[in-house]
Amino acid sequence: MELFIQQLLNGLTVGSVYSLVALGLTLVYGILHIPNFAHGALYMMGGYVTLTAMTKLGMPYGLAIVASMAAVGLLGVLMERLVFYPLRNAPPLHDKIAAIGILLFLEAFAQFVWGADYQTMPTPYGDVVTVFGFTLTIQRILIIASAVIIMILLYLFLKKTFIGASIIAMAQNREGANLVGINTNKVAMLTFFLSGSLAALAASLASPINLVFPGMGHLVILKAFVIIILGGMGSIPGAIVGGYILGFSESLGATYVSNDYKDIIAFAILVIILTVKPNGLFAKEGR
Amino acid sequence: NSSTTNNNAGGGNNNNGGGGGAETGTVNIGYSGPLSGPAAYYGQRTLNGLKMAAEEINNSGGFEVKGKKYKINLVPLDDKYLPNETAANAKRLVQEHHTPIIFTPHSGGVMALQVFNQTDNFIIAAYTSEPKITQTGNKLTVRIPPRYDGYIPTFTDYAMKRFGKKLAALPTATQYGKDWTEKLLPYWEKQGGKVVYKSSIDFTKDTDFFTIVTNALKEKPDVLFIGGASEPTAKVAKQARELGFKGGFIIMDQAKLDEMKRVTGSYDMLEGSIGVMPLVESDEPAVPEFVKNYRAKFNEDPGSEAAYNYLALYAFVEAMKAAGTVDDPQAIREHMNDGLKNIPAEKKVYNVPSIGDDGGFESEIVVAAVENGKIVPIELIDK
Amino acid sequence: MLEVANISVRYGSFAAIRDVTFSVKRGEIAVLLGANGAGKSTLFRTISGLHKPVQGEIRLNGERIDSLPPDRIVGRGVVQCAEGRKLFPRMSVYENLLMGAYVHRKDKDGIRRSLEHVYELFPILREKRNEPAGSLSGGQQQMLAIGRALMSRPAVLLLDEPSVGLAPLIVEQMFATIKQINQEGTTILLAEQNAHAALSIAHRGYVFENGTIVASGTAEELLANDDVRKAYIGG
Amino acid sequence: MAILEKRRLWLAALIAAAILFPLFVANGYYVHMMTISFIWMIAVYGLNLFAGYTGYLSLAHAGFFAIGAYALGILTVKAGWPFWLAFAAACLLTTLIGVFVGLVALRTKEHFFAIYTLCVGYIIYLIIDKWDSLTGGVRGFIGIPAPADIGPLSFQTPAAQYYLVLFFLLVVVWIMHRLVYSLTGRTYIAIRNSEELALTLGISTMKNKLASFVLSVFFTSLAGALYASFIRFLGPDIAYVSVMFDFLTYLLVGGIGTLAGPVVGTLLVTFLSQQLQFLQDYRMLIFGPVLTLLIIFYPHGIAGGIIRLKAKRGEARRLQLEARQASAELAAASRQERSERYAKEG
Amino acid sequence: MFLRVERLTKRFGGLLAVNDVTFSIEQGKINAIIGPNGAGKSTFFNLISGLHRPTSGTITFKGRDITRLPANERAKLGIARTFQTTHLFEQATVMDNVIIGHRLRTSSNLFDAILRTKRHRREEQACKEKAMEVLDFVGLTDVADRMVANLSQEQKKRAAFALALATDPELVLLDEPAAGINPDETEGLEELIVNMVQRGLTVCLIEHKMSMIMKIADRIMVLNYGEKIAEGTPEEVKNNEAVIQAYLGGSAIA
Ligand SMILES: Nc1ncnc2c1ncn2[C@@H]1O[C@H](COP(=O)(O)OP(=O)(O)OP(=O)(O)O)[C@@H](O)[C@H]1O
Ligand SMILES: Nc1ncnc2c1ncn2[C@@H]1O[C@H](COP(=O)(O)OP(=O)(O)OP(=O)(O)O)[C@@H](O)[C@H]1O
Ligand SMILES: [Mg+2]
Ligand SMILES: [Mg+2]
Repeated sequence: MELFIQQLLNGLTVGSVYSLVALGLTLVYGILHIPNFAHGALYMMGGYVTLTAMTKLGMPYGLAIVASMAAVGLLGVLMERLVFYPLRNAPPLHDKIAAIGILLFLEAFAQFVWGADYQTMPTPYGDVVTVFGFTLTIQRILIIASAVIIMILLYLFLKKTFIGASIIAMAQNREGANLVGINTNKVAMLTFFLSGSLAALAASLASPINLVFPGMGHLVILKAFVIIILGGMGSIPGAIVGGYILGFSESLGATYVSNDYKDIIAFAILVIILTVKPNGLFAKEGR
Repeated sequence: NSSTTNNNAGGGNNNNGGGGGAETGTVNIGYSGPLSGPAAYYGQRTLNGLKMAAEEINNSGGFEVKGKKYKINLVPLDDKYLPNETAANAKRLVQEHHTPIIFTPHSGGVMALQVFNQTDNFIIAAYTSEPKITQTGNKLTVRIPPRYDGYIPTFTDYAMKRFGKKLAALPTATQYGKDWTEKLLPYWEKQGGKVVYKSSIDFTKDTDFFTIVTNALKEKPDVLFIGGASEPTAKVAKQARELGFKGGFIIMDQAKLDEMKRVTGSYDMLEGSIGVMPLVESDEPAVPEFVKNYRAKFNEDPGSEAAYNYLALYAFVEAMKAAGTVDDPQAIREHMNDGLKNIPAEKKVYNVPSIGDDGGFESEIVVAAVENGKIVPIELIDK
Repeated sequence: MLEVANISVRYGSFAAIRDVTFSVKRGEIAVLLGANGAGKSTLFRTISGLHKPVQGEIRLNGERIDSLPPDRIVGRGVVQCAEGRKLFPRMSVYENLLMGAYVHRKDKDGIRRSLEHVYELFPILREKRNEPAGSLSGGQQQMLAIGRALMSRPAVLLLDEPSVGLAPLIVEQMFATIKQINQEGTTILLAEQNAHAALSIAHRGYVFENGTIVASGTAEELLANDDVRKAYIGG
Repeated sequence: MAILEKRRLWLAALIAAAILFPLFVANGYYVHMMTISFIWMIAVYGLNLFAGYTGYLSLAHAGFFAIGAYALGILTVKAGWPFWLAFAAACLLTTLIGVFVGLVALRTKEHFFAIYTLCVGYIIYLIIDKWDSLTGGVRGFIGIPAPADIGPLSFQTPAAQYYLVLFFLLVVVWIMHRLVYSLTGRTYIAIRNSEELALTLGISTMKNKLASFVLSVFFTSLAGALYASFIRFLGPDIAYVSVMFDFLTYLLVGGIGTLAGPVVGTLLVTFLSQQLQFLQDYRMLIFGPVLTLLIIFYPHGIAGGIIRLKAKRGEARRLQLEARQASAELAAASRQERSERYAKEG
Repeated sequence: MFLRVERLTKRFGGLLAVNDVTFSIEQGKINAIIGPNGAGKSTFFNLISGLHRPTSGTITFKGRDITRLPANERAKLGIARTFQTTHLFEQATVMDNVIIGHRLRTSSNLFDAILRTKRHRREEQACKEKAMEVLDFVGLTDVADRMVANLSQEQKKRAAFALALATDPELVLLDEPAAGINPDETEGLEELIVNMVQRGLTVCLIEHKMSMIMKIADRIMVLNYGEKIAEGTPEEVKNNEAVIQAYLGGSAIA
């Protein structure tokens, strides 16, 4: 039982990171209807920018995260302007490949600027705390708490503000959004900004428990894709729930089935769910 | 066969000393490894060792074979860790650059090359510990890294005596890690130890190691066997400590204690670790100079990948001298023992007295442990 | 109020609209008649800024709006209820209406009043306010589309074939509603094929063929015009 | 007719060039690159059939490629089967797996299908990576034999292997050609254009999609088996998404849904990426943007772009013709009118 | 009995889109369905053509229960349809569209295609002939080579007819064929529909243009809120108080 709860906590930590990454991915999917294969690269850039802000500019951790969210958000906007906007009327395959091009570029870029080696991100929250006999570090509590707070804020933003609703509206009918006076260009940029920021936040939170390196995006991106189809592509609650399902299935699968096969288990869950519900858990209704 | 010499090397990029007159020839040395993508870091480190050796040799005026001066021109190509790309690169290196030797730092690439290296006539300088590559009877393969089974008795003995008999194994999920595990665990059990947990961590896929470390620790091991690239290995050690682990670590030789320290902050967290002696702390006389130069050139501490490849290039150059040819791979391979012997003392960052019949370097190994926050050398025991 | 001068629009090499000039006066209902493919929707899209004309000017109260982006044009009070409705299918009816008031998003009171007004015009929308728009029938969606356009309190309302696919009873109501909206002070430009009904509420009409205006006049004049009767009213 | 003749001529010239290539190019590197490109092309044709003509993007094809390759390796090395028997069995086995995957995966649509198959591909990769005892795991699979002799034909030399692969490539192209212009091909295209409509027209979309998917998996497994016997060493990486991305890149750069696309794209991209080798670690710094720009400015790929250009010219010619005809009619009409008037006056 | 639905019900969440409708389509006649927007007319078509599964009730076609049959099987039995928003293969020529329409009457498969068997050649020919025949019937021969996307609205409607006819149907379901078409062109479509019936087809028609319905329909069913509220000849329906209340309104026919 004790082990079970410790593993639930572990699953919660990873699940939080996955959810944050998947949220950004699903937002962009909702608007542009493209799976952004370069999202993992944004995650990676987030890690590096935070690290650089801390080590080179001497910013404290929190400030560095904010700076990184802003910078990577802008990178997302740049991506939208330079690549996805020109491709908005192209067949759906094209943006996928274009995204791959960006991914290759950003990884090479990171290697060029920061080198190919592993780097460590220091955190002021490295202390270990034991709650009811379960071990956590402050960093891990921070991950879980910030993920939950961000999710609530995002939900409120999308549901309760006009600007947020404009993102949803545009996801459903771009021209319709235009006709009620929404500046669709701005919304697209805003969405990419949010998506990039979320990726940067996830990376900045997760890096202290792992490492920063050019290939770090690969750790999360495939799983993020699993999550968003698990949840029903473009669905916000789907991304959150899917993230935690994957986090738990990994930690519990590794514990009670096999560590070596835990990824296969996670993917098998996906296949089973999609076999039963071909449009994901939170599939959208309506015509 | 066409000649491997051509005046004024074509297509190269390491041409120092620019055109030393008509009597200076150039030997092209090929390299194919991961220079982009997730494994690029590893690929570059192996390449760095070669670059440094080549530069040193060229700066000192090249080397002389049968009265003729030669310089080295290193031709590195990226294969993204993919065997078919390695094969294509090798074809290109042989056809367009006439390289008698091609370095490659991964077993997949080596195996893809072994299909045709004897017909196309070039030596594979293999930086991989995969035993199979020297078991196939390929006559033109040279395996550079040391055999890791030499470490096992010493590691086992030390860890078992100091901490206890229960071992949990959490090595990296690469073939190297797996081979290590397959050698270590039986030995551990033979010495009366117990393996309480065994799994592997895939550093390219796992975001967090808490889950697996939790699972390993629930079996209350006295010793953890970990290893892989230094930095993630250090993270595993750190998280084990965070989860309350008080025992010792056996660290697979791929990870270096000094590099791990950079992640953990100090040696305290690694107290009781036994692993390979960090190059920077080694007492081989050639090491300080090498470390100094390497730092100056690449702005980081060298690891064994760089050092072994550095050494290997010197060995090949000496072998060419001994064989009296720069373009006959078979003759060069036959003179490898002479080559190893003739490496100048100030370049011997490791002591490799000989090459086995199968083509594997037979290195001497040095072991160290962390005791009271300091690196101390540990005497080798024989099995 | 709304003036369109010498506008031409192309789709690639195809000239959909050629040198069209007309105007709508404040408080009027003007109707554009024309067969399928005549270019009515294209013209509407151009006024709304969804297409850029290759030549010509569009002016609202004397100010040029043809180079503005669509959202700014809505901001100026030129709002379109487009062909194909362009609703947000997975948002509820209520949310759709709310989005219609996007340009007035700061004015909470105003939004509430507009909403009441729309619900009065189309009671069915109040009934279905929590249903997703995508689940409404064709006619209901049409009402929602008009309702959404009204939410932005337009000065000029462009209605692109609002009667398409509607039941006769509803068509009748729809035209009555349009008239009512107009009487409440909104200038209306209406594209229709149902010429009889349209002209019966309009002040002025333009007949569109193959991308140009071929006839124009007051509603009475057009109704009396034999050619127009034959082509667009039938029987 | 003339156009057809011209195309035939071109095709014949191309095939002749391909056949003569190893005779005139002594450089073993080029022959090697060509052979491996041909193998990629076969795989890309598989992808093209399903993604380009039937409209479903399968991202599991690298996985099928790997299954074909590993099956050949396992059957020859571990089971000791004769090469060609193992070769056929490898393709068959992969195709069979394709049937099962298709049955489940084709319940999903559009992006779901793409990502679903991405996951299937990843599962295949993970299984190859983890199932050490069968596949050799991360260590890789070693010792696959070169194609066995068929009667007097021996495939030991690089040139012979080149011709073998070329032969299979030509067969695949021929099949694709036959298919695309047939009723079956039109049916696939109809499904691509609108599945709902196809369904109400009485077309069993599931059956057709499955057939197309399975044939496409077959092509890809064929490529995989050829790869295994050519490179003769296998690692799990050939099932990884990056290989899938390579296939896609070849297809899109060449032109998706065109017959020439896979050939053009594969040649161009491999050539480009080889040419960028001098950049070493930073070649992706150039290659990535080049790829993205190609997609933005040549959205239909090279082959697709050329076809469109031609179609446009054809359309223009047709319009011209129509205009001329119309004016001729007008002239005729006015002539008649005039003559009528004269008749009246007269 | 040609086509009969019995107690057919379709529920979307809480909404009864079609509620307990029993109705027969008579062979060789023009059967019309009218009703206010949202009455469930299109849903009714979707149920008959197999795009939706009914919540309850049965559908029998020529004595066979087809309630659970997938859409493509129903098309093979002879049920064809058009869509309310014209639905064609936009990126193909008219000819190619219509050829595919006849595909369900052919049986050549992948191998026939690759080997160019006799069967394949025969069927290809048959499809082309069929296509020419129906294009000729709807009057689109001269635009056969045009891309559908470049057609006028009315031509698209005709193309949709052609596509339905190419399947060799016995029953054609037409969902608002005259929507978005001017009066002149509407008359042309009326003629076409009448011609279809004269050639032995059965038509079931949804339309809001009352002039058209009253002119050509043999029988009318009226739906309101998913329920059948009236059924009969145009004359009967026109004077039915419930129908006037629910649908036709005061000045009924334009
Ligand atoms: N996106 C487009 N690309 C190319 N041509 C187009 C496009 N949209 C419309 N057209 C063409 O432009 C012409 C005018 O179309 P438009 O939709 O403006 O006509 P309309 O009068 O609104 O007709 P309808 O009654 O069908 O709504 C038509 O010939 C149409 O085929
Ligand atoms: N897929 C669906 N999901 C949920 N509700 C639906 C769906 N399809 C139709 N409905 C609902 O069913 C009812 C009947 O719709 P239907 O489209 O059949 O009406 P209709 O009679 O064809 O109307 P119209 O004349 O406006 O086209 C409507 O209230 C509609 O909102
Ligand atoms: Mg229109
Ligand atoms: Mg309907």
